[in-house]
Amino acid sequence: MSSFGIKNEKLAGWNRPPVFESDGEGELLEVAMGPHHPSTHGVFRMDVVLDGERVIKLKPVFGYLHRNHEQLGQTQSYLANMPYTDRLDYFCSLTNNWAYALAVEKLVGQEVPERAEYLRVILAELTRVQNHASTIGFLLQEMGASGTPLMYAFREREKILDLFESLTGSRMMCNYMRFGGCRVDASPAWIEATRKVVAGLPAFVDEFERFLMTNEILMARCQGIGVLRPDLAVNSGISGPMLRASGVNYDIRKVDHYGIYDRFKFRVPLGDHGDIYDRYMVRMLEMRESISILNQALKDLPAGPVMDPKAKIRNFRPKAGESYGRIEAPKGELGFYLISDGSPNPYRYRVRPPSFINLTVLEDMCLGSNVADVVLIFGSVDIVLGEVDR
Amino acid sequence: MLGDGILKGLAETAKNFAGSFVSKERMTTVEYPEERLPLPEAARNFPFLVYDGDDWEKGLRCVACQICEKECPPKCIYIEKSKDKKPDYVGKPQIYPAKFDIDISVCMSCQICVEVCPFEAIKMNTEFELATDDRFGGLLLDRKQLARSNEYYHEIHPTEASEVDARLAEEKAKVEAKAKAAAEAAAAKAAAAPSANTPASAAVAKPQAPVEAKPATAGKAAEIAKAPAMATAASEPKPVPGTGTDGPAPLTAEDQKNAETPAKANAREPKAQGEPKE
Amino acid sequence: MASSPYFSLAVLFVVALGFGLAPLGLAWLWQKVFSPAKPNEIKNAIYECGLQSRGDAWVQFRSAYYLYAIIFLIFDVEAIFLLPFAVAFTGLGAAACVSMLVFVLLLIEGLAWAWAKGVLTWA
Amino acid sequence: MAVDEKLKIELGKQGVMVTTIQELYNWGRRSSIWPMQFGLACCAIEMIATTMARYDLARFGSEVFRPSPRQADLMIISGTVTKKMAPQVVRLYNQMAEPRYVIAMGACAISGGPFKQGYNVLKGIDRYIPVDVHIPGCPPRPEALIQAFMTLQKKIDEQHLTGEGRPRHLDEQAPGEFQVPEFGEHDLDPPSNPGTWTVPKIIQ
Amino acid sequence: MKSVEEIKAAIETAVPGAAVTVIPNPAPNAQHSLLIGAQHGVAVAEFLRDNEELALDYLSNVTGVDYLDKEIPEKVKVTRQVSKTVDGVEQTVDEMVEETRKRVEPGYLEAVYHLFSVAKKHGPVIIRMRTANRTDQVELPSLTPVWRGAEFQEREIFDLFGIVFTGHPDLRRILMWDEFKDHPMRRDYVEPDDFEYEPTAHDEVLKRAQEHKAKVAAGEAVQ
Repeated sequence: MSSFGIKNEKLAGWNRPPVFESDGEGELLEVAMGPHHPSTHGVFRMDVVLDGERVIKLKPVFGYLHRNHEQLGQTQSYLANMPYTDRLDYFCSLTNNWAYALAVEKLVGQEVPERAEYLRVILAELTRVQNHASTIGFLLQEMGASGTPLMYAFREREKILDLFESLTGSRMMCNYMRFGGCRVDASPAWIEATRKVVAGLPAFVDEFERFLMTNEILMARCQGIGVLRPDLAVNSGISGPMLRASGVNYDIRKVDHYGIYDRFKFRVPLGDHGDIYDRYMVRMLEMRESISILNQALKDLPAGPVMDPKAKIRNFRPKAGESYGRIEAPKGELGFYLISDGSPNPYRYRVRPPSFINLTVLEDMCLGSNVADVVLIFGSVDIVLGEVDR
Repeated sequence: MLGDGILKGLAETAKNFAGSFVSKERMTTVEYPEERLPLPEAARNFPFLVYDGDDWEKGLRCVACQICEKECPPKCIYIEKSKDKKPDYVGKPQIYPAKFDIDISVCMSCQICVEVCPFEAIKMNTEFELATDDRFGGLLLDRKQLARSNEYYHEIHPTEASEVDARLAEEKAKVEAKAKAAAEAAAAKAAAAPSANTPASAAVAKPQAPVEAKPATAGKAAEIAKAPAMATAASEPKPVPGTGTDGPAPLTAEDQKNAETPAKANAREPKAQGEPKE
Repeated sequence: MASSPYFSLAVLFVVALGFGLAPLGLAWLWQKVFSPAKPNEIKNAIYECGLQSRGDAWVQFRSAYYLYAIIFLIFDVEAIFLLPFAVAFTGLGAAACVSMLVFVLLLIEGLAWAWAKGVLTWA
Repeated sequence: MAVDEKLKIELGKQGVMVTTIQELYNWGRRSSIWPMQFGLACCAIEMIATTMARYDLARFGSEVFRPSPRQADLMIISGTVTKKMAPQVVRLYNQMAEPRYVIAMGACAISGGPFKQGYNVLKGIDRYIPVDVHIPGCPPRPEALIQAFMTLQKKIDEQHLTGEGRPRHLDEQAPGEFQVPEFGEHDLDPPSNPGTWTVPKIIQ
Repeated sequence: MKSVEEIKAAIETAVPGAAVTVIPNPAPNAQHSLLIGAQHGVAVAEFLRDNEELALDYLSNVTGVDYLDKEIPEKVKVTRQVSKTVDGVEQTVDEMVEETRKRVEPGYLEAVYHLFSVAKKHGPVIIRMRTANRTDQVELPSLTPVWRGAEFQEREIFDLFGIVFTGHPDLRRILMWDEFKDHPMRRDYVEPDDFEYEPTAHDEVLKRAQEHKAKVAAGEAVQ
């Protein structure tokens, strides 16, 4: 597979001269890129051992935003957990809701009406577009383009957040899905507004692509940096755009056939080098795929109830049993593992966080690269601390 | 040649810069204090208590059933039942909350209290200018600060409010129809058998909900029926802190007897949504 | 004395000096009168992302870094010396050229050592 | 002695600007509050959204988000302060240059918010450092953050240079150093800084 | 994909002596799991990963679960001396008496592994491993050498539940600070009395506030 048609290979970073072997003269400097650091997307700490500028050892330290989400989950009722899932990955609250609702529906075998399934797909794909746009914006911000790409990405994100707010009531914390459907039906005016925003999205992605794809600085700084081998990726449980950028064809929308994704025709973009540039390209192409899914879903959105009338919201006591439901969240495989013992609150409530596990290979990718590249590699992993530390 | 990628990027930003003088769509900045974005209809920030009529004390729809207090995820609602009763919008004497505090420094504005409230008593407000420097005084809203009139509710959520009013009016009509029917039946019985020994049923004409009434499951506060039956949930009395009494006066027998009927689960019809901001 | 040609220059100098020092004096005065200094050892500690900084920053770096700087310095200073030579080049004899050649070759030899050491390959 | 308003307006009409040092000092400091780049959780995203194109925070003089505490004079605590992060937050506050303000943005920073009942969440940052403005909301809208900015600016405007109304940094008695808690075996010790945190009497 | 019973059979043939039992899952999604003896854990894991038919090369989720000691009341027939007056004479005679005695069944800590296959794209195979009890024998074999994805999740289970994973490359606390002593996600974890005045305290929050007030009154805790 050619690497996305970029012909001038000589610019591609990965055929660089061998890394400068340290002749052991200089001492090692141990520094903490600590909880308060402009590049760490929140409170994440990396203890880095440097030889000059080269990274010799990198130990991530977590826990600065451990808000005991799972312990609270086990003391609250099933319904009261739903608003807490918004705060897991606070960029994509609707996919968190969907993953939790899916796990509970698997626990009790609850069906979801057609219109709710379509609304879930539409909202999940909108979330994916605004998450990927923000991620690329932050990646460029860390590369030095301070502000401009992030401003463009957030201008688009604001439009999508307006849609979320007019439907669910809150910009970021939607608390919209229930076990067996969605809380509020989408009015025809909202559908019309969504169509208008979705119609504007391809122009935004084209503009972003013209803006960034062949930018020499981006290529020089991203190609060949932070390479992740496919077998190490699969063995380390990596999921999402990072896994697909290493060339592994594994997208849970195609593997698990959850929701109604089988009705939509969409492709899964794959990279072949597994470096930062491939992750950037996979996210750009995934945005295009999401836009095509959105168009298909908006075209044949059926009428009908949004909530299964038999579904219980309050006083919900599933019978004893356990269930593991997972979806393809924008950051990877987001799973909820619930063990129920018949009482109104779950016996064990476990969140499988994609960002937390994608960081397993951070050290393998960063060894031998410069400190400035560590910031980029960390940005390309795309983590959110609310989900990492739960 | 080497630099064309960067030039293309610069062309892109130049286009946007030039465009911002021409097309309105590129001017995204909203100068907040002077120029405000119209909040979409479903926007929610903090809850408020709805009251009918003009006197907020009398018109409060809340009957202190404490369901929202139990269901609130961060547990930031505190309700103390009143000892006496006041007639509610149908005229049936109901308990009202003597104290109804919401600690908005804990509230996560998730509107679960609105979803589970069977009496349309609590709705979500859209006021967000609440920055203050006094944590305990300023951020603990009591009953008086939470109460807003029904007209205000119509202002901020027009479609939802009108729908709620329609539902309440229809319930009121149904209850009156029942009451009238029960009154005529009682009058007919009194006329037909003036010496009838069975007194009319309890003063409160307890209308039979059309849905088959299964006896409420005992134990924890059972779910409230959306059916027109006026019902209060029998919830275990809550010890009042600090006052040293072991608990509020036990609920009057009549409330205990009000068996609520666990009706169909879906407590709310889907609310139609107003059109979003253009 | 007032008519000496440099008097206006002196006035200008004094005004410029005052213009520079006056704000500093004002700030120093303000600090002494209004806002008391409150140093403490947490405030003066080294800022390392909010943590107590372990280890020491005075570390012997790899030679590549400071050699790179020194080489730049050499050629920068050399260029300054070449400048007057280049300006007066037409009027100079052969001896001046030979001595300048010795000076330039000496520095080229330094560059050759650095290149061999691999300092210039930045990777 | 304050300049009386009418005289000021009259002179203003003739193009003469009259002000006091205090107004000039306060105007200078409130028009360019540089916040520290200090995002903790979801509220940080709303803070970033506030600095972006639509809700432009640069109009209030806060264009620059300084990463290092030395150059920042406002710390917006946007997100949940956990017990593992609390010592770092207090140390950063200590390391900020003296005229420094704190905005507790969001329910978590004020009182632990929805995560209050957990074992690892600090129930409110005003246990260790004095907070100037609280913004309720989870997360508060970008406009709410701008309104809090304007509240803080009004508060700075009303500060006096001398006398007892003067701010912390002009007052010798006001403590300059705030104790940084250590990690104990079960909880931070001390659990709260008695200097800044007074448990109010139980109202009920 | 093979059903749980077939996988159980395959494991037993491949790894002789491995104690494998099927744990049925009553929920409708029928995700049954396999309880594996701790001493053969790594061998079974390697088999599951390398077997071409199963090819479970992707470890998705590792969860720690804590089951408390359970007291099971039992009806036990026991003969006991009972003083009874037989025809007017006081004498003790042993007599069958039925009494319920509490049998304490030791709780255990459990690690649940969800495995998927990227090669074959088939669904969850769930394996569980249980410790002997909750207090001293809390070791389980670490599966990080088999799947590198388990590294952080096993460290989190060690931090929050206290299962010691033998063979883990660097088993340290990951979420709590290093000086923290106990394991907070265990069912019997008592939170530090970190009292916070809450204006809207009710139910268990109120109970905790009153306990704190009692303690302050008794003079142990500082206000």
